[in-house]
Amino acid sequence: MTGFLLRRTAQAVVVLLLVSLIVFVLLQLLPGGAARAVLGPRATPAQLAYFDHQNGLDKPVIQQYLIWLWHLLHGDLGYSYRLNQSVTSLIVERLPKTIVLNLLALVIAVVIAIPVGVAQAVRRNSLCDYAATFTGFVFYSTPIFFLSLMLVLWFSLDLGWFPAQAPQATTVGGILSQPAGLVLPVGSLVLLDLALFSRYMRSATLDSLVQDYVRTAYAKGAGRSRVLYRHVLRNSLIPMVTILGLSLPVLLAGSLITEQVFNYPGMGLLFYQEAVTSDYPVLLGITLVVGAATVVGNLLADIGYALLDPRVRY
Amino acid sequence: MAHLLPSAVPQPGAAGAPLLEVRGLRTDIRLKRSTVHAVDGVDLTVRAGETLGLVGESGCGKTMTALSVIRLLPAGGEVVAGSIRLDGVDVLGLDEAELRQVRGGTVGMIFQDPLTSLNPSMTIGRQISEAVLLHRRVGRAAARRRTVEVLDLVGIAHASRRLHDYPHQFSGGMRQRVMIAIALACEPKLLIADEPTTALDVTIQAQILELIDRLRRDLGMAVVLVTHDLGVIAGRADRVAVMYAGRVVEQATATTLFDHPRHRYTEALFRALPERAVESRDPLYTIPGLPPDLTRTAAECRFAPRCRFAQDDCRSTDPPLVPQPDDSEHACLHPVDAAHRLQVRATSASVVALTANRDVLVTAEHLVKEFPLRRHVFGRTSGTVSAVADVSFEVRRGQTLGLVGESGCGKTTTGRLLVGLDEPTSGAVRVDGWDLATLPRRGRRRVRRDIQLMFQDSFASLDPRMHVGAILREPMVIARLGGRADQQRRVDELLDVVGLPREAARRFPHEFSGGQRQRIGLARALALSPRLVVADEPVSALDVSIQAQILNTMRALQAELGLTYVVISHDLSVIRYLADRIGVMYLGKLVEEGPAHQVYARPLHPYTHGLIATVPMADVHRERAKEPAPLRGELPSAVDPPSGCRFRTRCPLAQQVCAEQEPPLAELVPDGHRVACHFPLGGTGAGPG
Amino acid sequence: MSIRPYSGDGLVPDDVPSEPVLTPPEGGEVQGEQRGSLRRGVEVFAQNRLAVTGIALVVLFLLFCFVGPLIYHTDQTTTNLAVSNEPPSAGHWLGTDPNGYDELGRLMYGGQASLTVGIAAAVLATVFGTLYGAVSGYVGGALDALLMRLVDGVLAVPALFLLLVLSTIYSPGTGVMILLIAALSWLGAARLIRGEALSLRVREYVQAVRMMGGSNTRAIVRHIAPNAIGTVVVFASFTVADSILTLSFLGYLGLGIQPPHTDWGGMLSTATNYINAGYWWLLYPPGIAIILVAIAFNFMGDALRDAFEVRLQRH
Amino acid sequence: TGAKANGGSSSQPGVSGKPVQGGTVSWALPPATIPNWIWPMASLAYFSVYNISDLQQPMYRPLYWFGGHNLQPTVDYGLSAAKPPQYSSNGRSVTITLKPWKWSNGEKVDAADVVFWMHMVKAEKANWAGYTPGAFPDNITAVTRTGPETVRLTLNGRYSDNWFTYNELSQITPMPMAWDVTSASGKPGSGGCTADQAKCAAVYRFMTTRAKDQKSYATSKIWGVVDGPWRLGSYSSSGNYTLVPNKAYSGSPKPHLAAVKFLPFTSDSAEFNVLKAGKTIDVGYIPSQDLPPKPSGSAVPTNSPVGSSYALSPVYPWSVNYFVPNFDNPVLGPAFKQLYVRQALALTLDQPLTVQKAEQGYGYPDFSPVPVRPTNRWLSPAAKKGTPYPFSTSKARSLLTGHGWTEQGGVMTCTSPGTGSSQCGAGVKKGTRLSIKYDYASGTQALDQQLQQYRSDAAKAGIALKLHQAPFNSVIGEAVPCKPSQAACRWQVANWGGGWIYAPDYLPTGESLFATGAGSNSGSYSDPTMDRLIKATEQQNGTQPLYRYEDYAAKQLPVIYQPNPYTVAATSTHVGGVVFNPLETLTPEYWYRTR
Ligand SMILES: Nc1ncnc2c1ncn2[C@@H]1O[C@H](COP(=O)(O)OP(=O)(O)OP(=O)(O)O)[C@@H](O)[C@H]1O
Ligand SMILES: Nc1ncnc2c1ncn2[C@@H]1O[C@H](COP(=O)(O)OP(=O)(O)OP(=O)(O)O)[C@@H](O)[C@H]1O
Ligand SMILES: [Mg+2]
Ligand SMILES: [Mg+2]
Repeated sequence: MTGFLLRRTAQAVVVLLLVSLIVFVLLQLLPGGAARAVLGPRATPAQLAYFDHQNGLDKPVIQQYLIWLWHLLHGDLGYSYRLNQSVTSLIVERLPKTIVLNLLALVIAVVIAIPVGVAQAVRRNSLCDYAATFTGFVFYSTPIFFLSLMLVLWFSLDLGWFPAQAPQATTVGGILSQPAGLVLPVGSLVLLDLALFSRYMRSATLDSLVQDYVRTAYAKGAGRSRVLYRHVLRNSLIPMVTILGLSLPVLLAGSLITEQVFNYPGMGLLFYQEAVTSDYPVLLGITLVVGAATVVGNLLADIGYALLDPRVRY
Repeated sequence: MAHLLPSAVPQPGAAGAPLLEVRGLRTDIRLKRSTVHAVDGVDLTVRAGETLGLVGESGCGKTMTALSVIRLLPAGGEVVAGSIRLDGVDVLGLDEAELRQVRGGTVGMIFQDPLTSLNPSMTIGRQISEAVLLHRRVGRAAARRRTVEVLDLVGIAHASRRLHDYPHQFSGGMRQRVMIAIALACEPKLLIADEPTTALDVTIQAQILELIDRLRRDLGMAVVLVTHDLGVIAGRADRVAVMYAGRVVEQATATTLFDHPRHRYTEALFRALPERAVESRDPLYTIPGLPPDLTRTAAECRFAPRCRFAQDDCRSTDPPLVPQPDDSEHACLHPVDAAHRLQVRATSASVVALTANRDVLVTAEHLVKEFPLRRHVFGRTSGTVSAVADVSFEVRRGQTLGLVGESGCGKTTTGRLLVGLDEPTSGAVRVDGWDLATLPRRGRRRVRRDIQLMFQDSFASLDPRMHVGAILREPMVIARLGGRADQQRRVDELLDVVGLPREAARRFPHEFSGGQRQRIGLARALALSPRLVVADEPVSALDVSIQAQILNTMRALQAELGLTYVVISHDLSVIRYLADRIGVMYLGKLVEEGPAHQVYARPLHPYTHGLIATVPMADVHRERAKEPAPLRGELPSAVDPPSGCRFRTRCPLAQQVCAEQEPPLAELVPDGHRVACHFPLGGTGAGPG
Repeated sequence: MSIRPYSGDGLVPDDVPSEPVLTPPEGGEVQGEQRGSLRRGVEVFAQNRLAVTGIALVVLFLLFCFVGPLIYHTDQTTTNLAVSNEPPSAGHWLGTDPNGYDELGRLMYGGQASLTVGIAAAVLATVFGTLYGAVSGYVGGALDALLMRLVDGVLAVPALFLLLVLSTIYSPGTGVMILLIAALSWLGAARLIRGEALSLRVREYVQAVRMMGGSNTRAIVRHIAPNAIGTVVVFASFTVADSILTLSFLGYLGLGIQPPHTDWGGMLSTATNYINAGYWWLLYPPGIAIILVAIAFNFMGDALRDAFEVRLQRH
Repeated sequence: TGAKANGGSSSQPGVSGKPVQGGTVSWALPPATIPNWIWPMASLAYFSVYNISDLQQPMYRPLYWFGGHNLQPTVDYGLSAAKPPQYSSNGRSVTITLKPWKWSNGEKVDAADVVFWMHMVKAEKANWAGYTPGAFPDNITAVTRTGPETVRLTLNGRYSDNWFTYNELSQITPMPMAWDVTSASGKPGSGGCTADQAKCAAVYRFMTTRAKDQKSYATSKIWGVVDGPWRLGSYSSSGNYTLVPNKAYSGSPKPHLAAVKFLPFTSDSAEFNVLKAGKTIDVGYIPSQDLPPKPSGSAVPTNSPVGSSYALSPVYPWSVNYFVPNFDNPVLGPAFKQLYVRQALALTLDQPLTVQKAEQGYGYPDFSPVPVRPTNRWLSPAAKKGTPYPFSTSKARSLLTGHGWTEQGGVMTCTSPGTGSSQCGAGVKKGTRLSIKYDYASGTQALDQQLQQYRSDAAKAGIALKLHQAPFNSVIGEAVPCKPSQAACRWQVANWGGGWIYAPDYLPTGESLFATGAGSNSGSYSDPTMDRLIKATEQQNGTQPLYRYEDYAAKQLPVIYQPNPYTVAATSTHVGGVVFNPLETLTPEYWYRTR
């Protein structure tokens, strides 16, 4: 296991370096450059040059990259050009918000998707199954911005059931203490995930249901629900682990549209806004975090696999 | 363990009230468009303490019959008629809760594949105690105690320590023991074992069958032993029911059945067994035609279309199972009698003389193959699997070398090395004296053509997206042999040779039966007119009747084309039927090699001896007379094989020297019979002989 | 970054065929009326009601977008603000949009872009990803490790960022959009096909080719590729749906197809500006069109998977 | 003064109920703007209207307050920390006298505070956003403390009073001695910057670290020293912050409210949704796309989309809107240098239609560098009359055809190059096609519509506009002065949709916009007459020089003017005293709640 972890970590570092390099190169391709974007239309060429010099942007790209790496090695993710905060503090501030929203959505989606998927599998090809499949695909096929806006329009502005914006508290506790405000943003994310998760769950359950050990369990005299919960479920959860692992980067990267529509500045929005303003340090920082999350997510999925499936050992 | 035994042990065969009585059972499986009449009027009686063998070829409804008894049919399956009385209770009238008490309570069930039949993500202990908790009002601790007890009972050493292990940590044989433990946990009155050993090696199979037998005796259970293997039944069953197409066609005590089969189908089955034709080396009897389509009902004898003795009445009446005076029953209008014994038609293929002085075609010289144990893409190797360790032999033109051994002993690997699919770690394969490895590319290609492989799993070796014509043409296309028309002609020829209609060329592999696919595989191997065909388990996936077709074809082709074979199989009777010489492999080593009849009749290696003694024969008397499984334990790991003689860990004769020195493969007397043993049997008189 | 994490894979769990698999009867002669694999697949596909609905929808939309303009003539190039945002009327069946274009005509016109981009991007991504994955999986070893690390790396770069940068650099027309979306989607195909190739590579029929002395090219072209086709087609189908959604997402961010051209996403994004103004004719037609087409392709993909699986499960 | 003119009373339309003391008013910040720099001395990166108006100025009074409690973009001496400046008769020096105010720590607001500022910006001019090479503060040769409350600035030449007050003195904010330190525990003035400009670097470094520590904004002793009516009550870097009254404020009026709460928003539609819900926001704005068409005769909708609990008022920005042709573009630069081409571009832009349809009436045409709304004293009589180039595609067309262009394949192509009066003009090569790559900022529906219409209309005159939308920052990113040979000069037209905001150099003069080589002269426009007229606005008193410059720039089209939209603000009917000055300065000390 330790060896496995070490190896994976080494791989992760390689991938992350690759990611940061890709982002670095892409940033160079952006027209205009950071200085203009940060300093605005007022900036004079002299000011632009001064900005570039101050931030080392006048150095060769490779050198800039190495400098960035060097700082990174010292735990310094850099300082936002635009937001007057260190990248670390920005991430520390935005990350919890994003995680609250997405984790909540993820958990709810999973909690709903598992029984739905199992039920669909058990009643395969029934009307319920078709209905659930159909509904799932409808939500899966709806552009999220459309869905979110419709939710706001119907449930907030027309019906007035829920607030139009997510809770504005700055602490996690504060956010959670306003559950009404979370309904719509979390709901829109849940609807989207639900289709995917329940579909996976359905097929995983279908796979498990036809396994021989299910027959064995029945032959022992176990009832239907016992077989489902004790034998089928656990084995069906294994594929879910992969998809949850894959969801980790989303958990950290945030969901731009949801954040924008529901006035909830998290990682997604931060990334988007800084991307359009060429705030390189923030972009690199977030990419790194998300990249790391991608790698860690894969790793966690593997570990989860090992936990759920005793046959898998690393 | 003794305190477990129920106080009153009923005697087997006692003419008490039947424990299980199945009458006129009909089970249908409804599909979208049709209905499979999987069980179509089955009558069975099992008495307490008795073993009923249920035999029949694949798809004849054995499993469905067994599952009907505990009403655990697959989706769409339903018992539509008949009655099942179990211990005086009408099973068909039970509600769901009562049924649950029957399942695992009154009836214990063992399934074929011990790997997939256990929940991979639950510990052994919990899987067994689950059964206990479901049927007994006991606490967890008591359930645990009981779990340990049954594990002990089925012979798992250190049971209490292994409760927390998962199935994958157990070997195949141990897993099957666990399955048995689950079935036995609540002391059922009836144990149904559906192909309990099919997935296992012969040595393990013998151990498991013995265990079931012992438990039956000790616990006074009744056992229904479902199998397609007549040999398995021969030694274990008190009574045997033969099924064909959803019906029981014959039922009798084992002795009666094996000595005097009455139903024409039973007779045909026996005649198709290779072991019955070993001495004569006659072609095997093959049953023409196909088993009937179970979605149709017919008012005729189901076997009639394939029966050589069918008369007009067979085609118009559906014969019922008629009780005979000798306590047997059969459903045949024209049963076997002395006058109309089945005669195997003589074929043109004359028996090839055993000539030892033919020239050598292929030589394997000190073949070694080691596989690195890989952990991960970037992982380092942590040890090697010694799959083949210094194996040497030669194959002479027109002869057949048979390789036998337990699963994982390196048979397949040897075969792959021969045909050049894998590169040997060291050693060489010589064809006509040419070392394949040192030959220049073009020459190698030319020589390679002479050796073809017939894969074990015919389906996996045929591209599902190519039609058979393309599959057969491909070797010629690659070798750039002839034009399209020539190739087409050759394809027709090949199909003729293996006995398939020419129009088969336009069909896809999945549209053929297993036997037919195996023939396609054979045809492809023959496409380039090779001199040597390596056949890896050519018939292991096939039913007896189809197996016979393939074996016959192979033999006939050998005679016709002068082919040389290396036949790989774990089934000694197949090897014995086909081979001129037999090589016995054990854990990567060739431990014995010699003329087939000699090896079989006078094995020199204790392992060979054990293997032969273990292989079940479709012969009640020999099976009954057999000593209990002489080969104990399981094959050790090939990653870390035992020092010296690799067999010593399981050898009854092993001594100090066996651990220290590796015995060379040598002839004791110059008769072409070689053995690698410090204490060979017979020759030295030390063996059990 | 709400671009979906599994871009391309769609809802691709391995499903169990809906009909129990029958073991073919053993022995005897070649069976009479056996159905060919293709026909069987087609049949399974056709039995799936959702799939048929999907195909019907796709055909309908193709007709609507590409044939519709021949019947319903509108000017989609000259803006006329003077007649902007008019509700449906006899002259404009679906009213006019903020630029004074006829909304129904715009829907056809935008649909052309959406469908073209969706389908072309999916095809491109699938073809490239398949080749990449097949080579990686078949060749294996160090090359495989290298190629896959590269895929990992690109996958770990937030998709939004890639889109943002690329669409800023390249003026987004239909062609650029196709390339852009394909540039994101091929990764999924590469991974999927690589897995497939890895498992196909050790299949016995591929080994049989090697044994016969067949070349690698032959193994890939004649055996691996045709056998991976199921995965490929299923992937492509889901990717069409995903691409159309991605395109709409880009439109929403203003990075989509440039005016005066448009796509449904762009139209929808424009319409969301008027969500409070009650201009329903701007909002619902493109919204529903996107959803329907995406659903249609998802249904098709789902059914195709079943169709291919059944056949492959038959061993 | 302005404060009196619009005095906070319930006479304000739409306010209901009786004024009460205390209470909180919440103010919606525009989308994606989060004040994040507290120190009035800021580099360009943190130099935004939001930082200045919404965070710094309520706490740290600038020397002169521009945009008072009224609707005029003019200086309000009543709210300023100093009395009106005294210019010497030769215009070469100016004397500033501070009011007898005190900082909240008891320190006097005096001459030293101004000197401190002057030293700081001189020492750190590279890090100061307001720095223009050759101009402020380079043009101040000496800063002399002539008394405890008076400072004299000696100038390097003669300057116009207006210009110097509006564009230079406007940038000065007195800083307390408590900031002239190099450590948190340092004694006020111990940094030494006030006494010795050479010591300013260290003070700058220290103060920068403090300004970068957003977490301490609300608690820091340093930032707690204020002379304005407000101080920071709480602050979070996400943009939620409150201002609370400075009890020790020396000026007047004194705050009525207990707090002003600022709310950040991710998008204007998010803000609108909240506004519409009606509870959270007291003062917000209605996004243009959510406004119903403007009724004639009123600047705001009569049917409020946010209901009757809000009163609506227009907010005119102190800005002009235009897009920029790149005079140095190697392909089209020579054509853009031809006035008739620019005229054709202006003639084909239908400003009234754009205002009416794209902006739904909430906007007004622009045609000179001086904002037309609110009506102000800088607008020339000629400009008041309207545009010199009213929409006419046919006129544009004949301008082009009259100058040697012929339409080929729908696009005007120069077929008659040369400098003659009926020829294309200097530098325009034969075969040059008026096919223009037109980059504009994405995300604004109205701009999008305007340009769609413009494209269609321009096409009628044979001008092909190839529209390309990109994020705002990409557009401004490329719109930089450049040399024709540079790759950076490939852009042809840039339209970031915002034109120019005259703040905090409040006088609408052109020295940084249209003067040859000026920093913000994005299109590299260059014209000697223009340069001369601009110089005059800097040096000569009175409005006439400005009028002359303005009229010339209106005709010359150094940029192509386009309609300027205005915002509609919504104020709760339970909040009074709110005024939306075009300079967007905040005077919440006038605000009060009613019950
Ligand atoms: N789930 C199912 N759905 C439809 N038909 C089935 C199903 N299971 C079995 N059958 C059919 O029922 C018949 C009897 O099957 P059964 O499994 O009892 O045969 P078997 O004798 O046990 O064969 P084997 O030796 O291969 O296990 C066969 O024709 C088979 O194809
Ligand atoms: N590609 C491989 N990589 C690693 N180990 C292998 C590989 N192929 C075979 N082995 C190992 O080599 C040993 C011999 O395998 P082989 O397949 O030759 O046995 P076998 O006698 O054919 O068994 P079976 O009867 O089960 O087919 C086994 O321990 C097996 O696990
Ligand atoms: Mg069976
Ligand atoms: Mg093998």
